[in-house]
Amino acid sequence: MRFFGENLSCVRGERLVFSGLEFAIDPGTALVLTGSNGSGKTSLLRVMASLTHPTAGHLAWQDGPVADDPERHHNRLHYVGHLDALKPVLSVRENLETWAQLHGGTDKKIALALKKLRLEGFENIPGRYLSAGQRRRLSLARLAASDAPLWLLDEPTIALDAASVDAVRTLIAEHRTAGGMAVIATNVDLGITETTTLNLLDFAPAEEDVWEGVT
Amino acid sequence: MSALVLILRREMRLALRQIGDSAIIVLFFVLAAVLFPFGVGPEPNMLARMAPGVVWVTALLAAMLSFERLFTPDFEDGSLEQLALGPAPLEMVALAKAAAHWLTTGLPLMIAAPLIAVLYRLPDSGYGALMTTMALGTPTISLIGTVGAALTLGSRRGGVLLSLLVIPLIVPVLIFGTAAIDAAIGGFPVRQHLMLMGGFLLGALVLTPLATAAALRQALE
Amino acid sequence: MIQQYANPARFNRLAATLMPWFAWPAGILIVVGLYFALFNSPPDYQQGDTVRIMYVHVPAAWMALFVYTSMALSSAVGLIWKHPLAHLSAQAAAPIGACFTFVCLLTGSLWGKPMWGTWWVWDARLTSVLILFFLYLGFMALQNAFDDPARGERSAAILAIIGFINVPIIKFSVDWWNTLHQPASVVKMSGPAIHSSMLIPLFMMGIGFTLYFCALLLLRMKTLMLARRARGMSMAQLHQQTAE
Amino acid sequence: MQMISDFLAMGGYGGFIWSAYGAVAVILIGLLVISLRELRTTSAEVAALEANSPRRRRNNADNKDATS
Repeated sequence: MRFFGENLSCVRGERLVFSGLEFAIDPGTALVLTGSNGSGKTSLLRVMASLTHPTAGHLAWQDGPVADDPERHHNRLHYVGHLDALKPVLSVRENLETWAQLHGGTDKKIALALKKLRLEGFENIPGRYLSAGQRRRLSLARLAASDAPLWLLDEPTIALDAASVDAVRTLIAEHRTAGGMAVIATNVDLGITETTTLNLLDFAPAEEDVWEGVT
Repeated sequence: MSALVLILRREMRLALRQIGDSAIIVLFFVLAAVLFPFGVGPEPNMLARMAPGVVWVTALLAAMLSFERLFTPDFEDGSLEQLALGPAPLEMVALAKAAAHWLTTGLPLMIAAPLIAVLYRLPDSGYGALMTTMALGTPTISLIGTVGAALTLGSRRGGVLLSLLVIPLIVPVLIFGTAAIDAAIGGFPVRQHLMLMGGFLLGALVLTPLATAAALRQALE
Repeated sequence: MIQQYANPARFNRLAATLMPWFAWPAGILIVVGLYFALFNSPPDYQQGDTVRIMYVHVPAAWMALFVYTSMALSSAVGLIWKHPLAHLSAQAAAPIGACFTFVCLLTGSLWGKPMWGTWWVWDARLTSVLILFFLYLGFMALQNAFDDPARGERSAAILAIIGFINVPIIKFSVDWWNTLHQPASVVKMSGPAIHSSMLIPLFMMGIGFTLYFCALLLLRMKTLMLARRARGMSMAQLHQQTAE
Repeated sequence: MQMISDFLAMGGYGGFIWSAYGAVAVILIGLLVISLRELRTTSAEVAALEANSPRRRRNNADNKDATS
């Protein structure tokens, strides 16, 4: 099912970061967001996840606007942001379970997800002992531990070694083969093929001061 | 509904792994209550007169200390984003958080309350009212506290500000909580006070999840 | 959207036009009202001359509630329609409302001492007004507690709406509970219970205070809009520098 | 003279009444003065920023080019 946004604009900290932005993603495709720091990649991902509301424009699936049924939208997506959402006092497995079970992930899928992200054997280690790369991988394991058609990934390969980057690439490829879609904000080439690229700088608004006339 | 159970289980699991956090709150409650006799003198009649008020005020202050950690860790490590993106509406998350807070803080305070009442020589006729008002009042406090915690999430000096916001809203619970115990000791009917406290609890149960969810949404924005 | 963007400048012009229409009548009404209140109104048969405190106490109480209501309303508008001026209006109103509430508490205390023999009693009316005062303070503190001003605005707006529960409680507290505080004698279904020689100066002060509030609100909103503009300009200059 | 002192005494309650009115005057006028001062400083700040703004700077540079 197609997921798209029309005429989106977003204000962060009293500044208009992008405006008039359009995008559309079809099953099996991937959209890569590029643009310099502060161009609004993270903002757009958060808008897509409906964590942030766009100042203008709207988001919709083929069967209806996101705003009509936010819970349905949440059930259709996985969001992996800058923050890992890991608890130091919970073990690797418990950390993953927390989020996977909320989205209907089974024990089998959770075990498989840990294997895919090369976390096998770490299941009972508390979160506080993990390295930055391991934390990142555990966070990405959420993607495989339960099903959702839309993946929203913010710099997914930060702190990952080459082998883990390969694992992520494979994960995304499998997801796309199965008809899933992915939106990836990144400034490094992940080597993912057949993607559409959306450069946020193309939607940078003209400087406009709302309060200009106030003297 | 199962989402509510899952979130509640997560909260309880986290709270039990960090049980020391709850223990410290109860310890503060006891210590603060023990301070009063040093200040006002150990005269038994006066202490008995003060007992309902001291128990309630110190319980409120102790609860106040616990609210700051209610959402802050989840906000800082990104768990709150994931909870917001979960299948359950944020209102339900707010309710689960309040329930977990009550189980890990309100309930221990309630259990410790009669111990303090004993130290203050609360007349025997007051214990029933003390426990009933605590049972009705502490969940209300947990619910109102979640609103304050959500509103001040990510602010500078969150804890002090939180108290400034929450204390005025909790005043009615304090007023009727102590009034009911006083009435019970004096042999007056307590029913009306308890009905009002039950009303506060029901009102808070309906309204605070909405307010907390609204505050959390804009905190994530 | 376009309307939203055009608004601040247009509002600014409107405010400049309206300002004298609020400020001058406010001054005149308050001065004339004071004359009546202090020189030309009868002492109460029970309370003697202390009843003169009523002419500032009661209008201040009205304003405390009125300003809070306006604050909660603009907060709701700001949250629902994201209108840029709504939050500014709430932000500008808060200190004025806090001052009126403080005036109400202070004059009430100065009236209570000779009449009831005490500066303060813990009854429902006084306590709920005190809570209103704390709500104003909490609103202002919350507004300024965040590094991102937009966040403070929205958080404080939610608090303002929650705190609105207190307004009907204050209004009806004298009817619901038997307290030392006398029941409302002006706003009643059966018509006012006080004589017109007292009612006229009371209303003059009330309208004068309302106009004073309106004028001051416009003035403070203008200050806030300018501050917003200043922030925007320094941010733009920062961007300019990083671009160069 | 008697009338004035009677008036000031307010039937024995002068202290309460005059301090109430005094407090009202101090608070309401004080708030007005503070608000006016804030408006002045903010206006000055905006004016300073405006004088400094890129657009203005560019104009100045153009003028300089023209004169030199």
